[in-house]
Amino acid sequence: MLQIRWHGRGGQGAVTAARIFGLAAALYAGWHAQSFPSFGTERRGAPVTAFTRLDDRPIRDRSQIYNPDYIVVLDATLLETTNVFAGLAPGGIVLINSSRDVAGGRIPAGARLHYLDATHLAREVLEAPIVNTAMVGALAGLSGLLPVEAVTRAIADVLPEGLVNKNAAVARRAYELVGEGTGKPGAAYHDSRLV
Amino acid sequence: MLREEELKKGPNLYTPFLGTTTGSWRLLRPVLDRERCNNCLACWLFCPEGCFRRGEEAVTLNLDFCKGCGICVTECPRQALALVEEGSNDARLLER
Amino acid sequence: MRVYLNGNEAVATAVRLARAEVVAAYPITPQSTIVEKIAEYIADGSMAADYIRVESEHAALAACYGAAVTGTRVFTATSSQGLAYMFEMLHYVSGCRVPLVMAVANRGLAAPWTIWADHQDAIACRDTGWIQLYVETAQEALDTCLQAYKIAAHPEVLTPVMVCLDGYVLSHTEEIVDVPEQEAVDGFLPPYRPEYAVDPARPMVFGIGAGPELYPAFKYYQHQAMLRAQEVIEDVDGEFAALFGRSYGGLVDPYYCDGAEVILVLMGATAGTAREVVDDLRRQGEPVGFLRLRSFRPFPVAALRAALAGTRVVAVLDRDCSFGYEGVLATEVKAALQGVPGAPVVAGFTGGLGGRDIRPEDLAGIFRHCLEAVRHRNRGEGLVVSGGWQK
Amino acid sequence: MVKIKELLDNELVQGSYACAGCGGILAVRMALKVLGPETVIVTTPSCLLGVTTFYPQLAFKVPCVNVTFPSTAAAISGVVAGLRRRGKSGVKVVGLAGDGGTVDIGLQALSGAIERGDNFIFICYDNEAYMNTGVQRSGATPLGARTTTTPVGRAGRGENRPKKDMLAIVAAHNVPYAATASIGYPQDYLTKVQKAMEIEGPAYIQVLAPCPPGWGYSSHLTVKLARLAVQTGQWPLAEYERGRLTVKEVANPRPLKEYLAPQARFAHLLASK
Repeated sequence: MLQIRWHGRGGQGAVTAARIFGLAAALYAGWHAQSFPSFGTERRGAPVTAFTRLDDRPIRDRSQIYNPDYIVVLDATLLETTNVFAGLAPGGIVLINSSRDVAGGRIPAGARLHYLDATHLAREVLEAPIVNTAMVGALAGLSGLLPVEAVTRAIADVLPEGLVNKNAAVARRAYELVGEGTGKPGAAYHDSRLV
Repeated sequence: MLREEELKKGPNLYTPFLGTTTGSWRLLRPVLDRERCNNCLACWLFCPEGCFRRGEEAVTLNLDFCKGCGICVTECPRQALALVEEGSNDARLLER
Repeated sequence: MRVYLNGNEAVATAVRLARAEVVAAYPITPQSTIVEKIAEYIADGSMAADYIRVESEHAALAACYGAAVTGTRVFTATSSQGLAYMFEMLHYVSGCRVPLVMAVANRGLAAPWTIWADHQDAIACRDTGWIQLYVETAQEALDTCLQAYKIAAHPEVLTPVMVCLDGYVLSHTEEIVDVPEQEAVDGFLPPYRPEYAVDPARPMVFGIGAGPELYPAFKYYQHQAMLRAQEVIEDVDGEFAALFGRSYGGLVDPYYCDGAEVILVLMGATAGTAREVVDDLRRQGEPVGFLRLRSFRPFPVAALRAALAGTRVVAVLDRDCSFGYEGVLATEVKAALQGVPGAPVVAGFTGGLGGRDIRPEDLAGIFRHCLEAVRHRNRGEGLVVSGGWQK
Repeated sequence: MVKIKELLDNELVQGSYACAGCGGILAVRMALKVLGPETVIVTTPSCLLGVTTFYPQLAFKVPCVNVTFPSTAAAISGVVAGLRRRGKSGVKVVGLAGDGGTVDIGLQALSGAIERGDNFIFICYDNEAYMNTGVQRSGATPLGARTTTTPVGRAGRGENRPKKDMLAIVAAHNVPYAATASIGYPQDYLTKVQKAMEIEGPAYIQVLAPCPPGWGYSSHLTVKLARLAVQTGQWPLAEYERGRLTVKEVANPRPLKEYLAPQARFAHLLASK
């Protein structure tokens, strides 16, 4: 089983990201999937977590996720207040939306850390700093868990019609930037400013 | 008593269903002097039990549900109604 | 059609497919997204229903009752404090034998304030005369809502049904759900046409008063109907399986109970976690099994006895407590096994209160604790199994 | 204006177990003569429910939906919606509740139903206390009245708060129609019922319905007291329509004593010290 934890702030779309990823995996990539928000009320601006589970057999475990294999951070300022790395499984992967190295020495030993300047990417493509779909695309590419078509189709299922095209585009860009499912860094990895 | 089929469907029953006529509660009974009645319908209107029927020239009175409250007597503007003791042989009964 | 839905969306989908005609509900976490979704369906024209925006849960159930007696299929949903607020109406609706369906996104009761899952809310309504079915997955939530309409309106049942799904753990968790075709649902669930309804041409009183000479008779037949519902729940589940290929065992849902020396009994979504744990322990050669209680009312005494009679220890995990005694389910399982020759020992565990996570290791711990007791007994002492509380 | 002579002669409620001289059942009987047989009644535990729908004495000749005490208006919303879905929107839905079931425990539901704008009539038969349970005070009990929970003694002088202004509360919902009435003025009362029937949306009527045992007077005086309440200025006949409140003027008010004197609940107010 693979477990993903998404960190964001209320209103940034972490819960939607968890859902898009799970839906893409379950409907378009042959996985069994489960996704859920951190249980509770979501207040705008407050730290929020959401979760996705993938497996190649039906997922029956209903307990919370304590040791994620992947951690995705939509808002780097969360690193100042939250231990976003908590419980990361050995050899786990962390993807942070940032244009610079904000983790410093906090990353657990053995973990792999990646950055994507999704805010910049989102401003370019969406003309708004909404990063959740970019981060979904990036995780798909980085992990090699999903083909990009699964992500774009899931975006079409989940988001309102008017938002689909641009979000699919930003997810695709992010997917390409992180290396197209090779698991190896793409060109614009560390500092992903698009020119 | 209700049948099993009725009981099985819950406490929802066709109405009206009257197990008794409440006229048996009455201690006093109204008597109507048809000569005095001008069919103004005050008694018909104000009787809580609907004991009066409208007639051509005067109301008629059915005591099945009459509880003897006396409102009709109080409200009759022509003193065409009076209360007598139930079962008495009050003279007013004879006048009728 | 395979769709990715959470438990609440699955319930709303079922209500749309059931062609509910009147919905009255009041917002409460974690139920609210059920009725939000229904409101959306009505707004976008995919569901032809009246949504009554009531001012309280008490009013929600009163409005549903009013609509139901006119002969319409109705729906409401609530949680926790809202269910508690409905308490008076719960009795009224079941007493009037109104076959309405309500989803309960189970949540603990204040104080202290909580919005997270446990079963205290619905368990506290045990004696309100409602059928209570607890589901394990979003798929089952959808399927059980459809089944519930059929069970409730069965002429020998005429009893309202609560479909209980764990707050958040099911209500807000997304997974694949196979949404049946409308046509197939119409075939399973024909339009609601009760034997009688509000009609000035044939006036009736709904909810007459009854004195001591009559009241017990109505209650007797209400009780009989609830007992009869056991068979109907099983039949409807069977009929559903024949049409849709999915069955939930009707009243109880045993998992590797044959030959088990320790069987865990619980209700709701924790069942999935329990199955994982049983698989694990079985792989390790441990004689453990699991039984999910699907129908809490009517309480399936015969089915429980059949599934549990041969085992040594029954561990019951309650997400509720009858303060001053023990978990309600534990008491009820004990009572069900009373008088059975060689009946297993019942050990009550209370956990998962107010949303406390029940992890696989928690359930494995219960199994190991009980297995240990069984082995201890084998050293020649009487079998005693203590319960526990997840603090 | 309704014509008394043209009212329905048939009785749509008859044979109830109401006390002799009950003002409540009279209020309901009168109203049904205007409402007619295409009516559904929604009512709650109250004297009315107890005396008209308790087996084996079911007195209504129209459908009656009983519900819990706080819920009259909520059940009304359900009945209205259900009838609409069944294509029976011509049927009038009429809530009947006493003052307790209206101004106290039923207030929240009534507020909700009025605010939703459902098409119904709500008739509060106001006998100014909880008569069904033994004459306890309600929010509609008038100042000074003796009830079993506002007794008169060395330290108690009966109800110490004025009657709740329910008409103003209902009017504040911007209701299409609201009125007070008295069974002592049937022409006025029934014309108001007629108006309430014709208006689309919620309509509220609070009708004074004296109670012989609760108020402590002889049963033949029910209508007379309902009239004296108006004539002494104790019960204004008011109407709230299209945002305007009108109150029928009492030309030559009668002395208050005429209203109070026959009623045991006010006896302590008149007793000489």
